[in-house]
Amino acid sequence: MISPWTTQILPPAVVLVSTLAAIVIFVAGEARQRLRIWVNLTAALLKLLLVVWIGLEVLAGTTFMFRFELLPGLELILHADALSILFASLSAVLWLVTTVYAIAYLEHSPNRARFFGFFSLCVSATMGIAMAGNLLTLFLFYELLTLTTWPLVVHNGTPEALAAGRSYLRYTLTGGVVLLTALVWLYGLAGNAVFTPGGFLAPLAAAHGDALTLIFVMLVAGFGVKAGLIPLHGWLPKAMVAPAPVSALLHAVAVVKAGAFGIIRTVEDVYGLELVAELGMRLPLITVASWTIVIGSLLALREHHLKRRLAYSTVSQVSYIVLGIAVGGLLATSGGMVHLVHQGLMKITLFFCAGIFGLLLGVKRIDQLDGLGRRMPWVSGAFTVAALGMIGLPPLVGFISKWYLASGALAAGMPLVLAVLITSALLNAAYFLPLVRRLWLNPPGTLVEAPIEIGRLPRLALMSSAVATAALVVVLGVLAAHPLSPLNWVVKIAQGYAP
Amino acid sequence: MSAPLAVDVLLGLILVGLAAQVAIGEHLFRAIVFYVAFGLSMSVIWARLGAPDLALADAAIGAGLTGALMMVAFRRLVEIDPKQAQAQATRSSALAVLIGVLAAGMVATIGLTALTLEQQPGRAGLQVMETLGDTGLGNPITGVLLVFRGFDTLIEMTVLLTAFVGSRVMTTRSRFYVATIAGFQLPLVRTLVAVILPLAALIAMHLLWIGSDQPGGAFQAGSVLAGAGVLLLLTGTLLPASKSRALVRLALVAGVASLCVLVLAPMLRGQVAMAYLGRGSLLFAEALMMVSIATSLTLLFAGRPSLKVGRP
Amino acid sequence: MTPAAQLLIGLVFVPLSTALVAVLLPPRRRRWAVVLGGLAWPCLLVPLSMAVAREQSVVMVFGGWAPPLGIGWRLDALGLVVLWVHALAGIAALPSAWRRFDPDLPESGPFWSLWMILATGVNLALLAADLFNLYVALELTTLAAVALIATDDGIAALAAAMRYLLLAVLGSLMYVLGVGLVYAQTGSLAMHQPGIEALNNVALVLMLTGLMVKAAIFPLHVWLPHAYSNAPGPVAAIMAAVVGKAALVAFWRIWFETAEAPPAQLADFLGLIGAAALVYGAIAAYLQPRLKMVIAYSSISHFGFLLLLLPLASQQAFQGAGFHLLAHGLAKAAMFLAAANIVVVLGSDSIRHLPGLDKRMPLEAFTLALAGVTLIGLPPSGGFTGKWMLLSAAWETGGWFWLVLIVLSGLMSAAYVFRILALTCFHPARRAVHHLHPRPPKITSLAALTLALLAVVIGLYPHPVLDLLGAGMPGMVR
Amino acid sequence: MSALVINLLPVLTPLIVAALLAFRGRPRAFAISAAPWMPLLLALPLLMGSRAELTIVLLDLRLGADAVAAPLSVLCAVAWGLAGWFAANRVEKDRILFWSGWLVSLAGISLALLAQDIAGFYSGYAMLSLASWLLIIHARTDEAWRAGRIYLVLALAGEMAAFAGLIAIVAAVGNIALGELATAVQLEPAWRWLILAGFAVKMGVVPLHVWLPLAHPVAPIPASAILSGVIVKAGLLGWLRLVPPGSEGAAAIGPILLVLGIVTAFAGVLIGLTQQRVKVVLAYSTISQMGLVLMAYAALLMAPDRAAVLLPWLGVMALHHGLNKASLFLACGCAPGRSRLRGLLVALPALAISAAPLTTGMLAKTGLKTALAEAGVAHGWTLALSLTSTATALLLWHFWRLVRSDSGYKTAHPAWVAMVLAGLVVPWIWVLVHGLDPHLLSGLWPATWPLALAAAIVVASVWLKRGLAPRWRPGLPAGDLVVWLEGAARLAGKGLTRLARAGAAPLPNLYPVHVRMTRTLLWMERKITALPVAGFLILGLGGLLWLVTRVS
Amino acid sequence: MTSAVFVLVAAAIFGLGVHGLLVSAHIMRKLLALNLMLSALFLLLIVVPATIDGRPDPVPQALVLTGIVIAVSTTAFALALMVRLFRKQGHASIHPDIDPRLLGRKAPSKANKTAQGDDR
Repeated sequence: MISPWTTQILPPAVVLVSTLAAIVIFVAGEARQRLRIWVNLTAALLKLLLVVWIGLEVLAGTTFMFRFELLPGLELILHADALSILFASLSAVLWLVTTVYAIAYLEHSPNRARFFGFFSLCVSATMGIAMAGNLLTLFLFYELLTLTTWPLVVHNGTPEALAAGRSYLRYTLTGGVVLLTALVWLYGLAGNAVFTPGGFLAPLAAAHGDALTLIFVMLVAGFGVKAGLIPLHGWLPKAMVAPAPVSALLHAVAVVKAGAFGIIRTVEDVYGLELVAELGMRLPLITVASWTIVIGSLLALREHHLKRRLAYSTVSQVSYIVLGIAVGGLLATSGGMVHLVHQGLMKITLFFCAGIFGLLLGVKRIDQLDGLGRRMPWVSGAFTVAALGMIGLPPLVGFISKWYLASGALAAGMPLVLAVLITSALLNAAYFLPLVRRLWLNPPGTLVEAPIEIGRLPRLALMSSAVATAALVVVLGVLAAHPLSPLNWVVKIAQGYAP
Repeated sequence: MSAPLAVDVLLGLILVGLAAQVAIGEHLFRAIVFYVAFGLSMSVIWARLGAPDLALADAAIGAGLTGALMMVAFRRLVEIDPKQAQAQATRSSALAVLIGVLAAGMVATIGLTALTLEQQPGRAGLQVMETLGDTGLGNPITGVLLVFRGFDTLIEMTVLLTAFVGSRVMTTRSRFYVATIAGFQLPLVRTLVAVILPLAALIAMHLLWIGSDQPGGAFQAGSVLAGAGVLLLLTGTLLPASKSRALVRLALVAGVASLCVLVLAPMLRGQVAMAYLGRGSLLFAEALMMVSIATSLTLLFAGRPSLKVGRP
Repeated sequence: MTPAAQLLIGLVFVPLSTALVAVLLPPRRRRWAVVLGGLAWPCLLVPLSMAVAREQSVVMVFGGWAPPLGIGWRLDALGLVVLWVHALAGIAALPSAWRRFDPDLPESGPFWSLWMILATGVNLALLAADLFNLYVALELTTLAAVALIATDDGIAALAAAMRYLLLAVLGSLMYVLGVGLVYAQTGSLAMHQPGIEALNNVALVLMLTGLMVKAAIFPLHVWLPHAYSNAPGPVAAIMAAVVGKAALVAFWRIWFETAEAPPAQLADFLGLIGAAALVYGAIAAYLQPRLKMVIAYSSISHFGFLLLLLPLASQQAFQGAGFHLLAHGLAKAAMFLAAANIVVVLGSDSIRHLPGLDKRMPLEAFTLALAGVTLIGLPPSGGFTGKWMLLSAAWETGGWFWLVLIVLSGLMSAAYVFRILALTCFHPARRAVHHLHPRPPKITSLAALTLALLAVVIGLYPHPVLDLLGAGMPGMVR
Repeated sequence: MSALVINLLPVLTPLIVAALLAFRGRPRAFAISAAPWMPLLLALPLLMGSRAELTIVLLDLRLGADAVAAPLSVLCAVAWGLAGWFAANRVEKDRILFWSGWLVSLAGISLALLAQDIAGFYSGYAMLSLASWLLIIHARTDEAWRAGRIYLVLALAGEMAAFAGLIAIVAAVGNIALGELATAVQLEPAWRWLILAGFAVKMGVVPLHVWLPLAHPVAPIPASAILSGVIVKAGLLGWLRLVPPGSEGAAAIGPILLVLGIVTAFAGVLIGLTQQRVKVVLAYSTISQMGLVLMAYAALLMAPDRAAVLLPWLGVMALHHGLNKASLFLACGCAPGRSRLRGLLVALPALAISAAPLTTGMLAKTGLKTALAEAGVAHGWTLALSLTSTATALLLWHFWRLVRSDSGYKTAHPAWVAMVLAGLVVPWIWVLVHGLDPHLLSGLWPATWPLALAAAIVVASVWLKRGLAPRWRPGLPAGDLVVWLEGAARLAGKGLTRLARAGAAPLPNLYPVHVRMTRTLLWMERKITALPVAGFLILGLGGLLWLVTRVS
Repeated sequence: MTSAVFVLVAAAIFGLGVHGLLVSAHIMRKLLALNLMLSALFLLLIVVPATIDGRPDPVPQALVLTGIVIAVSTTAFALALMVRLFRKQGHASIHPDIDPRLLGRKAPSKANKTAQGDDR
């Protein structure tokens, strides 16, 4: 068994690990590359171990709770329930992989200390979001995330990067402001309340129905900015100018998922789906999500820049999560939540590959992909797997989430949602299959730039991280029914919400 | 209308006229001269109102010293750039006039409404009159300045010191300009000075001594001495020196220091800060204050950190 | 006379006597004396804080002459907070000042004594419980401040100093007029006058206007930007930290203590002025071509923000505003100190020269970033705590307009803060090399950084301060 | 355990071999040499007949061979195997592409055949559809790309339709074993129609047949052989699995399918007659044959209680058509016109397909007729059936004439011969094994006269010196409907892109800062910094505040 | 009655002061105007409160005395400042519209500072 003191100290520890790493990296400075690498890797591993430990404990039924009074009647709470473990483990794993990838990716590029410092900070902010025990804490780390990801977005310092950073800030900070307003209002109404499955606002519904509705809208809008709900998605495609590891992390775990996670918390732990439905907010939420899914895919269809197309696909894919939550019920909820993990894996693979193409072959546009399958079969293979997964092809992970979402939608008696899912699947096919075809079946085109030669080790690291995540995409799909699979974990969570 | 009122109105008109000359008179130099005149008539009005202390102060400081400072400043401007001698007033504009009138109206309404306010029975003034007896002082103003609200006076002295130190920031860099005026070198003038100086010293001592009972006090005395100092500078008997002397610095801080002592000494004796220690202490403090007022004003006039004796 | 009260005396007399000593000493020795004095008086704050925490305020009366006859002092939580800002900013400014004003420079002779005089004036202004005493204190502060600004001998600085002086005199003139009316009405100069109900509005308005000039509240802010941005670095830091704030605190005191029941519509109107200041300052800051100008205008914006306390007028709001005062003071001082170093190295603070700074002066860049976070009020930082308290106050009083405004303020600050950061760290021209002057000693940068860190860290554990401020102000305990 | 291995082998081995293709050198060589024989693995579960459950795989996967899948498994094992043999020698171009497509689709169909739960079946089916796309576009000519595109669109759409249907089932009862399906769930007819339509795409039921005539000509010969022989049957499998006979309400849709079937049967032939390319003609013949299978399935739906008898007959039809059609396709690669023997080898399966007496075709027809009889359908249908064989005969005559002049490979391939023989034998074996009554004698005459009729028509046409089709040719393009479909699709695409452009408009800039604004503000700042203005402001503000105190 | 007269006088002087302050560009003139306004203020401070047995209230008198000294100190300082400014910029008025861009540069090095010390 585990001592109460430990249960208090572990959640903050998980958050702080990468913060410490960041500090060390900042202090060590640009020159100390070896040190930086070691710090990065050890911190990532350590975090992973901690998360796994907590996860097992939570499985065993231990409750982790760390309270710290920030202001009178205003607590910073870090706790660990199944949902937070889900998100935390996802980001821990992907952080490890991405770190390996990034170390190799950024070899010989300037300002690495800055990059990795903020990188680690960004991860600890994500961890904070995962572990947040109440809305305030969530908001707190949410804003921190904005702050720490901005330097990563503008890292290249090109005018486009700066412009992207500006629009990123505009969107996210405005979102943050909306959140803050809603938060103050909510605290005024409900006081300092901890996340509780099924929500804690039901008693207030009678008295402050309209207020709660408005707050809900504001909260969803606030989180929706990062989750890229259309029409709040504008920053996402622009943010593509960031280095590939950043885009990968942004899209797979950190920013976008933070938004989605925030919406999950709002719907499930603050309001509770019943209340949301009672307030008449369920249908609008579903509508927005569906709309985002479809429009996002259409926008992706029309992009010819590889990473931007991926970005739009993120816009559409992340809304699966929101959709699942909004539809509710055991199946849909677990479908949505499991997509949190699955989309992460697939999307990070895609961005890894895109990054490798861009870095080694200078491939940025889709029409430059021709015949790369011969040039680098492993990366292209990984890309293909992830792309097929995105389409929802069995037995890959995408299929699993889609399966649950769809059946959930029908179980909830919403055939239209099913229609949306199917449409998006077709659209996904429409914008991913051509890429696959170009990779493998088209005759190799001439490269725009001479391929860059990097060391054997870095190349290996790049490839292996891409392949590893792709492998996860397959394995987690094939072994979806395994008791330790994300799916089962999520189903356990969903039972807590939608018995 | 009754005679005294007529006098008041007349005085008022004169004052306003002078003020007008100062504010919108053509020539800058003339404006300064008129300002001196304004100060003097101001002190007349103080006297008319029954505030002799203010009358003295305004005559010595407001009119005399301010005027002198302005003149020397003007002179420096002219020395830098002769065109300044004909510095004209910028033309007035209708808007400015309007604003001025509005401001005047505002102040008038404020003042007149204030006159109608009913007075509080327990006001500070009355209490001063009552408690003045305990201090054994005759002059309520000195009482307020040095006993009841002595701390204000301390800060006020500090302000004076600050003005000097602050102006040093500027003057350390600027070249040394002789403040003497050729005309004042005539032997007649020098004998005159030889007469005036001891007289001024005597007046100062007298003002200082009686200050605690009758109109007068450190400020008036100090400004009289300062006036004498200015005269000496003008005649070249004293010359500004750029080498700062410890003695001068001591004289500068003496006033503030003495008041500090006045504040802190009682605490050593376990009393409240600034508890009243008797006339002797006041006299001592006032003497030092006079010294530093005189020194700093003179030095401000000289625009130098120190003074030295000029050739006879 | 309680020992705490004797410490109050120390708060004013330690810096004052230091100044006198500084005048007496030959120029070479002065800065030593000032270092001693500048480190000495903050020590008094520790016992005083305990005292204030024990009984809401420490009071003393000079010579046992109780008001209205004599002068009284009163140290309350608000004053204490600003005093802390003053102390910390002063200490942090020491290294930078030590470097900037070494005895070979002509202006450094007066500087050291002027600095201590400024400290005296500020402390006194924070202690004074007497309207006229406050006036004298503010005059002292202004005069010293103007002289300090003039220590930078550039045309801009001199002109700014001159403008500041004239406007300040005009302001204090109106203030004194108000004070005279107060005396005429109540026959007392005490700031808190029990038994006297509603103050004559004319007097109130006059005093407030006068103080608004000194607190640089839009549209009476015009002296501030040039004054701060052209003053020598350490001077700007100290002034930005406390000079404006002292006037603002006086403003609040007169509003809440002297005028017991100020007209409500006036409160709203002043709130609107604050709003205007907030917006105008932020936009102006965003448009400025010089770093120090940006920081100065951000001060104007934040003063407007603090003015929102008037319409909100609740104990919670007071806590928020007080806390924001603290955080903002620290952040501003930090930014100006950092900017000072930047000017030393680049020879300019024009933002055109900022790109690439993060490489050459990482500490300064980091300081700017941290302080910026507080200015924006991003959690967790002092700025956020203050903002939160004000927000919840606005919510409780149902002041939706104010609530939205407060929230937006963060956004607007973000605009200029991130503009600077983007230029500093990420601009394409980063690798451009312009000739550099030798770097000032690291301790100056570290001092600035410490302040910025402090501004953020207090957000993590604000309880002591908030408890101090819990008492609120007489005007609010309704 | 062993059951597990047995059932997994047919699915995993092809995939592993396909993975080996990725490594250059020896592994690849090994993979290519091993690939053709993979289908034989399907025999294992068929013979062992064991079932296995993998609770951790997919959404707990259940595997096993059953009566429904048996005939198709046999067909797959034989036809696919022989075609693989053929391909091993005949496919030189892009072998990695070809074999990976080949193996993955094999794995897919194996999984589809063996899976006993919905998710598993769907996974296999999806793998199959996508992988067979690789076989179609193998040539990578523009024509191939077009065919591939159309196939892909239809296949995906079909899959999604099917997915929607089976998700409806899952939503109701979860991922249950397929066996229990018939009884487990009451389904809205809409969902059932979605399922049927979805799989109908594979079957090539009119009007979803359009991909077949485009795909077959471009695919390599062995590929089209299995496409037309085996893969189309996967659709049938889907029907049998997800809309099993006896599921309530299914009987009602029987007649509709019946009509659809007969229409398909004739439409296939008629359009086929207008075609001039061998493999296109064969494709249309497949379509029409699938029409017959569809009718059989319809009958099965209408007489669920007789499933025990009718399923094997359905198996006979599948085997017969699959093998014979495969051999006809292989024939296209063996220059059948070059010798009598070869001519015979072509004629045999052709006759079989047109249901000549004593051929497996006759068996199939018998089976179908029994089925219809069991379903209690009016007698007129049998006549229609006979006419279909006439039509088919004519179509194949058309094919015969075309294929004679076809010059492909000069040498015949043993796999072809084997396939022909298999076509002749295997169905009979099947009948004997299942102890079905072939109605030999009673079936003779009905089998003969349609052919005689066809012969007469042919003779007449020859006598009149006219080709069967050539003169009156409406000149339908291969893949008739698809042309208009493509047009529509193009329009839709335009619309979508326009919509996308509309949706892409970003949010308006939140903090517009223009040069003019800068200038204005700096100007204003300068103005109020001017001391007079400032002084005025101070006084004015004071007055304003005072006024404010007055109002109330 | 008397006090009323002097209130009016003070008002007039104040108005004149304001006018002078607004219109005149020359700093010294502004200073003069300010001093006028101060005198008007002092007059008000003495006149407005009620007299005590015929003589003005001593407290305001003391305040005014303090005020006078502060005024003269401020003026003296302002004059010094003005002279310096005049020497640097060649005219005795405050330019509000100096483009901040031009003020960006400083002369940080010590040598530069002392050299800049005297007028150029």
